[in-house]
Amino acid sequence: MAETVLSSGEKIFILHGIDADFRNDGRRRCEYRSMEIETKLMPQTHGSARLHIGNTDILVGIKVELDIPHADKPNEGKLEFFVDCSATATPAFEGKGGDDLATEISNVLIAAYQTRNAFDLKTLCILPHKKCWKIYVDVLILQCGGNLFDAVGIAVKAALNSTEIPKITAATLDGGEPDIELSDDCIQLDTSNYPIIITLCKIGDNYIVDPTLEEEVCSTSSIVMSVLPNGKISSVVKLGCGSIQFNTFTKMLQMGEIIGLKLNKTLMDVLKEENQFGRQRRIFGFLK
Amino acid sequence: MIEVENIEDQNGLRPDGRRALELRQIRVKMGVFGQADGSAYIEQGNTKILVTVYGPHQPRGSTGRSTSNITKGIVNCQYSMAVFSLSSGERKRKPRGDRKSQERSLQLKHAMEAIIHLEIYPRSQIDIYVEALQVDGSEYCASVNAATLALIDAGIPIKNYAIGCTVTLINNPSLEDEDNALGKGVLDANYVEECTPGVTLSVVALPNNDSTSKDGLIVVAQGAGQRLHLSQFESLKARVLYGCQDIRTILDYAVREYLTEQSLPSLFHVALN
Amino acid sequence: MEVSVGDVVMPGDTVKDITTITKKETIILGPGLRREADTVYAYKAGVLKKTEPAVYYVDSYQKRYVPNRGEHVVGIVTQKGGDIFKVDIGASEQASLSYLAFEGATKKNRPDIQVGDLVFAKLLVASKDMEPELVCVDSHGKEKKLGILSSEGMLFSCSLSLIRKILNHNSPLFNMLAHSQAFEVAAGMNGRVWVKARTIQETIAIATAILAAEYAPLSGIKKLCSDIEKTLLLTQSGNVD
Amino acid sequence: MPVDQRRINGPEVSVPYHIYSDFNKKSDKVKHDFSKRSDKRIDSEIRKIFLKTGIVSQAKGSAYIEMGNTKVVCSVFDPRELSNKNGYCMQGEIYCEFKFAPFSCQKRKIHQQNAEEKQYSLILQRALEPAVCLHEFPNFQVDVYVMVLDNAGSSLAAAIMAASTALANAGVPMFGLVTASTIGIYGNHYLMDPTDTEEAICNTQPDNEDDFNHGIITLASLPQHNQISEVFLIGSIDTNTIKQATEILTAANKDICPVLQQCLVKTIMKLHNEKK
Amino acid sequence: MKEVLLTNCEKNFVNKSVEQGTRLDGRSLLEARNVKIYFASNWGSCMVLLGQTRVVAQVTCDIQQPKTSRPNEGMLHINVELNPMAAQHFDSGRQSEISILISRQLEKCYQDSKCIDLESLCIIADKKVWNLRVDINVINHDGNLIDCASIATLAALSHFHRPDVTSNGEDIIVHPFSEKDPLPLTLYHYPVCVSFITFESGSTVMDPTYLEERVGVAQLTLGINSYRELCSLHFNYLTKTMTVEDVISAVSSYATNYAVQLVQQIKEAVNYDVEARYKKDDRNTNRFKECIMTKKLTTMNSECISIKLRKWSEIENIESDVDMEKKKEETENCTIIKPGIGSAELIPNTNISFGEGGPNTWNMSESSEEEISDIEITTVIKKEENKTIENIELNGDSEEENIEILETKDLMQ
Repeated sequence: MAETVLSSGEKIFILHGIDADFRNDGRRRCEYRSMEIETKLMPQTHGSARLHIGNTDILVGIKVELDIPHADKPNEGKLEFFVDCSATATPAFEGKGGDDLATEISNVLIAAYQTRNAFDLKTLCILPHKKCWKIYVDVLILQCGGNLFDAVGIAVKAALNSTEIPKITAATLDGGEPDIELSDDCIQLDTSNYPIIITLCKIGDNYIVDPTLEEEVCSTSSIVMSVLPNGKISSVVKLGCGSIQFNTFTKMLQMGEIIGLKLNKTLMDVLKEENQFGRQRRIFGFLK
Repeated sequence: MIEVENIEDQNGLRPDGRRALELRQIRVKMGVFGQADGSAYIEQGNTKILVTVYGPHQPRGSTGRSTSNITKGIVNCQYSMAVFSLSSGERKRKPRGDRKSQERSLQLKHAMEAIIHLEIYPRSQIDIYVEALQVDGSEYCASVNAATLALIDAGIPIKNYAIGCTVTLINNPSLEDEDNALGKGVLDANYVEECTPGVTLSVVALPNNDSTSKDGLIVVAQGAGQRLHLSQFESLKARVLYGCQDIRTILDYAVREYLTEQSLPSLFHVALN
Repeated sequence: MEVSVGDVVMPGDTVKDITTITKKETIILGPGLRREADTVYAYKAGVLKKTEPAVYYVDSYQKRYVPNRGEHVVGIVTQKGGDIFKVDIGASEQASLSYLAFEGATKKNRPDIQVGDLVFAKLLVASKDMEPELVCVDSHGKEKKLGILSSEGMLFSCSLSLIRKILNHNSPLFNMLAHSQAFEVAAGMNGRVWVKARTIQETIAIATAILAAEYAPLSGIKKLCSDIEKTLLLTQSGNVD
Repeated sequence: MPVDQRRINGPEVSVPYHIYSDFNKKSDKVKHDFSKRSDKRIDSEIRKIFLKTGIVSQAKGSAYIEMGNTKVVCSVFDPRELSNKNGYCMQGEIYCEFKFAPFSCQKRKIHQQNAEEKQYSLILQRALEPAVCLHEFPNFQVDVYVMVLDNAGSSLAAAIMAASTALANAGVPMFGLVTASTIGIYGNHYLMDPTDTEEAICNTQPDNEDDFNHGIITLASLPQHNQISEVFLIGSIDTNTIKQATEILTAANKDICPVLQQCLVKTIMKLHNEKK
Repeated sequence: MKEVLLTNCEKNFVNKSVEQGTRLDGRSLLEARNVKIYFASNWGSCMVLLGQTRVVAQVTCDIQQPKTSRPNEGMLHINVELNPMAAQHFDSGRQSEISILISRQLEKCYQDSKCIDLESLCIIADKKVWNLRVDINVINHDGNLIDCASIATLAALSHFHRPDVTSNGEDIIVHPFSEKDPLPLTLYHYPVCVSFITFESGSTVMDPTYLEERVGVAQLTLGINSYRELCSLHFNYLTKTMTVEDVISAVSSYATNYAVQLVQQIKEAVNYDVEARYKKDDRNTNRFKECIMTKKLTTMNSECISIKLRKWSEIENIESDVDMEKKKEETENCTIIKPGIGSAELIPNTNISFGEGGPNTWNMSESSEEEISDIEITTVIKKEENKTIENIELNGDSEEENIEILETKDLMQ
C-alpha cells in the first residue's frame, strides 16, 4: 500500500479518466465498488463484521465489558475505538509501523461517534457512579486497497448493529457495592442514527468517492466526513497536503451528504436482509 | 478453571465429542488476499489463523542491517493476535510485542528457516506475518501450518511441509487406568483442554511422504504446562508425529485441490490445442 | 609514585630514571609512556622496560589490538564489495584489503576468497585517522608467507603480550614443539593465532601449548612441550582403546 | 496510550476536584445566557490578538500569540535531513508537535502526547503543508513545536497562526500566510472564537432536542489565495449551517491576516533599524 | 557493536573435531563444565559460574495485589537481563531475541511447572500477596546461558528467605529480620535446564560453549527435575538452513542423570550456606569474595586455558605428584604486595612471569621493528622416518630502507 508508486504518465491517465467521468475500473465518479459484508462471524465476540471492498479487507470485533464510569461523567458508559493495522496488509505496518495510520483512523471514528445525536453514552450506564458498559470496538485492517476510512466506518456500523449486550435484570446497590444480575437475553444497540464515514477525494478539478490505491496517490487533498442518517454532519476533516477552494469545499460537502444518506440506507437494508437469514445462516468468513 | 470431571465422559470421548487421536475439522483457503505475494487462511476447529507472505524482496530496516550473513536470505516473522481473538471472553491489551508473541515469532522463524531453501535468495528477505483471528488452542501449530501453505502460495521453494501439531496429556488423578486412550495424550487440544492441569507438547515436524519409513524430522518442539515423567515422553512423541502425518495428508489434499483449480484454465487451453 | 626500570608501574606513576639521564642521548619513549614538561608519566599498567641505549616502554597485558604499520595480522574477511575486501583485524575499525594485493592477482584474475575466510596480511597503512589497509604481498609482488589461510586449521585468540612473547626470537616454544610435532602456524600481532597440524588432536595440543606458554617461564617451556607430548600420546592411546 | 515510565506521574487514576464542586452549578451552564457572552463580546466578535515573533532565541523562528487568555508559543527549527527511511524524498516535510503544557488546562496533562494532542499535531501539519513550498527543500524536514501555555478556547486556531508566523519568521519559503479561526455552533448561535467554557457547551447536545445543531468548526485558510487549507469539524451540524459558518470563518480569516503581516513587518523593520 | 564474524575455519574445525568426538576444551561430548555457586551476603542472591559463563541472580519480594484470576496465589516473575558487559554484541535497552527465549524458557520451567508453592505466599486473599521477582544478570557469556541462568534461578530461589508477616485480617505487619526469623520458600520440586547442541554431522554435545553454539544446527533444552520429570522442553533450530534428526530421545537419559546430580550439588551448596548463616559462621563459605580471590598463577593452571586436550588435566595431576617441590617453588615465588590498607594482591614475582614478554611494537623513528614479527609462519616439516627437523624459516622481508634493528638480546635483560 505504501509502496504504490505511479509514473506521471499513469497519473495523467487516471486524471483524464476522472475528467471524463469514466474511471479505470469503469466506475463513475460517485460510484462505489461492490462490497461484501458479513456480520456475526466470530462467536467469541459480542458483535463482529467483516467488510471486503476491492482489495480492502476490514475485520471488526466488538467486546463488551463492565466498568466503572468516569468520575466527571458519572452517568455515561464508555465507547473505545482501537484500530490495528496488521502487517498482513503491507510489510510497512510491521511492529509499530502502522500506528500513525491507526491513530488517524481511530481519531476520525472518535469524532464521528462523539455527538450524543449519534451515540448516546447514557444508554450504556447501569448504575450512575458505579457501573457501566464499556464497548471496545476493535478494528483490524487486514488489507489496504484504498478508501480505508469509508470501509472502516461501514464495518464498524455493521458490527455495532450486530452487537448483542447481555440484558440486565437487576442492578442494585448493596451496601455501596454494586450488584448486577445478567440474563441470557440480549439487547441490541440502537443503531438508528450511527454515522457512516464518506471520503471525497479531490483529483484534478473533480472529486470522487471510494478511491482505489492508485487514485489515492493522485489526489493531494480529500475530505473525510461522517454523515448521520438524519442528515447531520458529525465530523469533517481534510486530509492530504493540498488545499481546497471554498466553493469546491461546500460542493463536496453537499455531495458527501447525499452519498452518505444513500449509502447508509443501502447498508441498513442489506444488514436487515442478512438478519432475516436467522441464526442458521452459514458463516463463510475467509473461506469463501 | 474448568472442573476436571467435565474433561471426559465415560465413553472415552473428549468434551467436544472427539476421540483421543481425532483432529478437529481443518478448513483451508489459500490465496485469500490479492495484494500479498502469498496468503493462506486456516481453521482448526475454532482456531482461525491468517498468514501472508511478502517477498523475497530487498532487506529493509533493521533486519537487513543487523544480519551479517549475506550468503542466505533472511526470514522475518511477526506473530500478532487480534485483540478480540481470545475465546475466554477477555480482551487482549496489545496485539503484539509481549514476550509470548515474540517467542512465537522467533520459533516460527526458526521453523520456516529450516524448510525454506534460503540459499537461493542471498541478500533478500522473506516476510511472514501471522494474524490470529480467533484462538482456541493449538494456535502456534495452526499458524505454522498456515505459514507453510502461504509459502506454497507465494511460490517459495520449500523442502517439505512444516506441520505443527500438539499433544496434551491430561493429568487426571481420577484416571488410574493406564489403558485408557485419553490417558496417553490427546491430539490437537482446544483451549479448554490446554487449560487443564497437564502437559502440552507442541511439535513442528517435517513428515515424510510415505508413512512407512521414519516419522519425520522434528524441527521445533516445546513443552508447556506441568511436569511429565520422561517415561511417557516417547509415547507422546509417537502420537504427535502421527498427528502431523494426518495433518499433512489433509493439507496436501487442500494444496492439490487449490492448484488444480488454479491451473484449470491453462489445462483447458492445452486441451483445446 | 616514582618508579624505575623493572618495576610494576601504574598509570600516573612518574618514571624517575629517565629524567636523570645525560642530555646527549636520544631518549625514545615507547608505548605506555608520556612526557609532560620535564616529567615522564606512565599511562598503562605493566612492567617498565628499557632497552639499550635509551628506549623505554611499558610492557602491558592487553587484548585489544591497535594497528601498527608493518605488522602482520590474521584477519577475517567480512565483506566483499567493489574491488576491496573488508577485513576484521580486531581493531576499532575494519581494515581494507584490495583484490589486487595478492600475488599474481590482476583485474581479471581475482583471488578466490569467501566471506568468513582468514587472511594473513601485513598492515600497509595504520594511522589513527585512517582506515587500516592490508596487503598480502611484499614490495616485490611476492606472496612469501602471506595470503589466504586454509580453512582446515583452527583459529583462536589470545592476549597481545602472549603473541609478542612467542614471536620473540629467544622464545624456544616453536623450536621445541617442532621437535616432536609437524605443524603450521600463523600468529598475527592482533592476538589471533591460526594453527594447523595433521590431526585435530595435534592441532588442539599445539594450541594448548601456545596458550599455556603465556604463564610459562623460559625454563618451563621445555617441560611444557614434553607435557604436551605426553598428553598427546595419552589421548592417542586412549582413542585406540 | 503511551505511558512515560521514566518520570513519576503520580497515581494512575486521579480526578480533578472541581468536578465535584461544580456539581450544583452544572444546571446553570445549560441555561447559558446566549444574548451576552461572558467577556461582553457580541457573537461574531473575535478576541483581541497579541502576536510577537522571535521570543525563543535558540529557534530559527518563533512566535507567541495571545487570544484573550489563550496563550501559545511556537518555535521552528532549521531544516534537517530526513533519516533515510524510504530513499530520497522529492519533497520536504513538515513535522509538527502540538502539546498542551501540563498546567494549561483544567485537568493536568501528562508530559507525553495523548491521542488528542497527536490528532492536533496532524491537523496542524495539514493546515501548514499547503502554504509551505515543500519542493524548495527536498529530503529535508522542518520541525515545528507548538506549546499551549494557557488553554482558554480556540487553541488549535491560535496554534496554527502562531506556527504560520513562526515559519515565516524562520524564513521558510511559503506561498502565503495561514490564518485560522474557530466558531462554536449552538442552535442558532454562531459564537466566533469561543472560550473553553463555550467550547464545552457547544460540544454537548441538550437533552430532548434531536434536531439541534451543535459543534465546533476550526478552519484554516490562505486568505491571499482564497484557499481552505484545513477544516476540522466536530459535533452534529447540517450542511447549510456548515456552509454559513465557513463563510463567516473565511471572512474572519481574511480580517486576521493583516495582524500577522503587520507583526512580520514590524520584526523586519526592527531588524533593519538595528542594522543601521 | 557487531559480533565478530564466525570464520569458515572455526566452523570446519569444530564440526570436524566434534565428529571425531573431541571438543576444544577437552571435554567429552556429553560432559558438562564445572559448576560453581557463590552466594552474596543477603538472602536469595548468588553468582553461578558454568565454565567461563557467569550469571548473577537476585530474588526480591514485595507485596502486591494478586491477579483477579488467581486471588489466593503469590506471583513469580523472572527477568533476564543481557547487557553489553557479557558480550559486546548484546544490545542494552531493547530486548534481544536470545533474552526473550531465555526468559520464556525459565518461565515455563519455574512458573508453569508450579515448582514454588505460590499459595503459601498469599497474605490476604484477593488483596495482598507476595510478589517474587528473580532478576538474572549475565556477566560473562561463554555459551549455554540458559543452563547457567536456570542453575542461578534455582539456587537463588531455594536460598531466598522472605520476611515473616502477621495479619489480623485488615492490617498486615511485615517483621524485619531482627524481630522474626525470615522464612524460606517452599519448593515442590527442583527443575534445572540441561542444554544440548546438535551439529551438522548429527553428533550432539552437552553444555555447549559459545563457539559451539555458533556452529551448531539445532538446540535442545530440557527442564528436568530430580524426580526425572520433564518440566519444559525446547527444541529449536538455530539460524541455519539444515535439518538434523532430533535427539530428544537419545540424550534424555543423560540429561536426567546429570540433572539429578546437578540438583544435588545445588541443594548441597544452598544448604551449606544457609546453615552457615544460621550459625553465623562465616568461615569456609562460598561467598562472592571467594570467587574473585586469585589462586595460583601457574603454567599448569588448566582453568585459564580455554583450549586443551582431554587428558590435559590428567597430566597436570601426574605432574603435581611428581613435581610437588617445583610447585611449591612456584608459589614461593609469589609475593604479596600491599598497595594500601585493606587490600592485598597476590602478585607473582615479576622476574619470572613477566620477564619474557617480547618487545613492544611501537614505531621507532619511522622504522618498523620487523624482527619481532618475523616468525609468524613457522613451517616445520617433520619427516616420519628419520625425524630430522628442518630449521625454522625466518623470513625477514625487510623491504624498508631505513631499518633500525634492535637486538633481541637487548630486549631480554
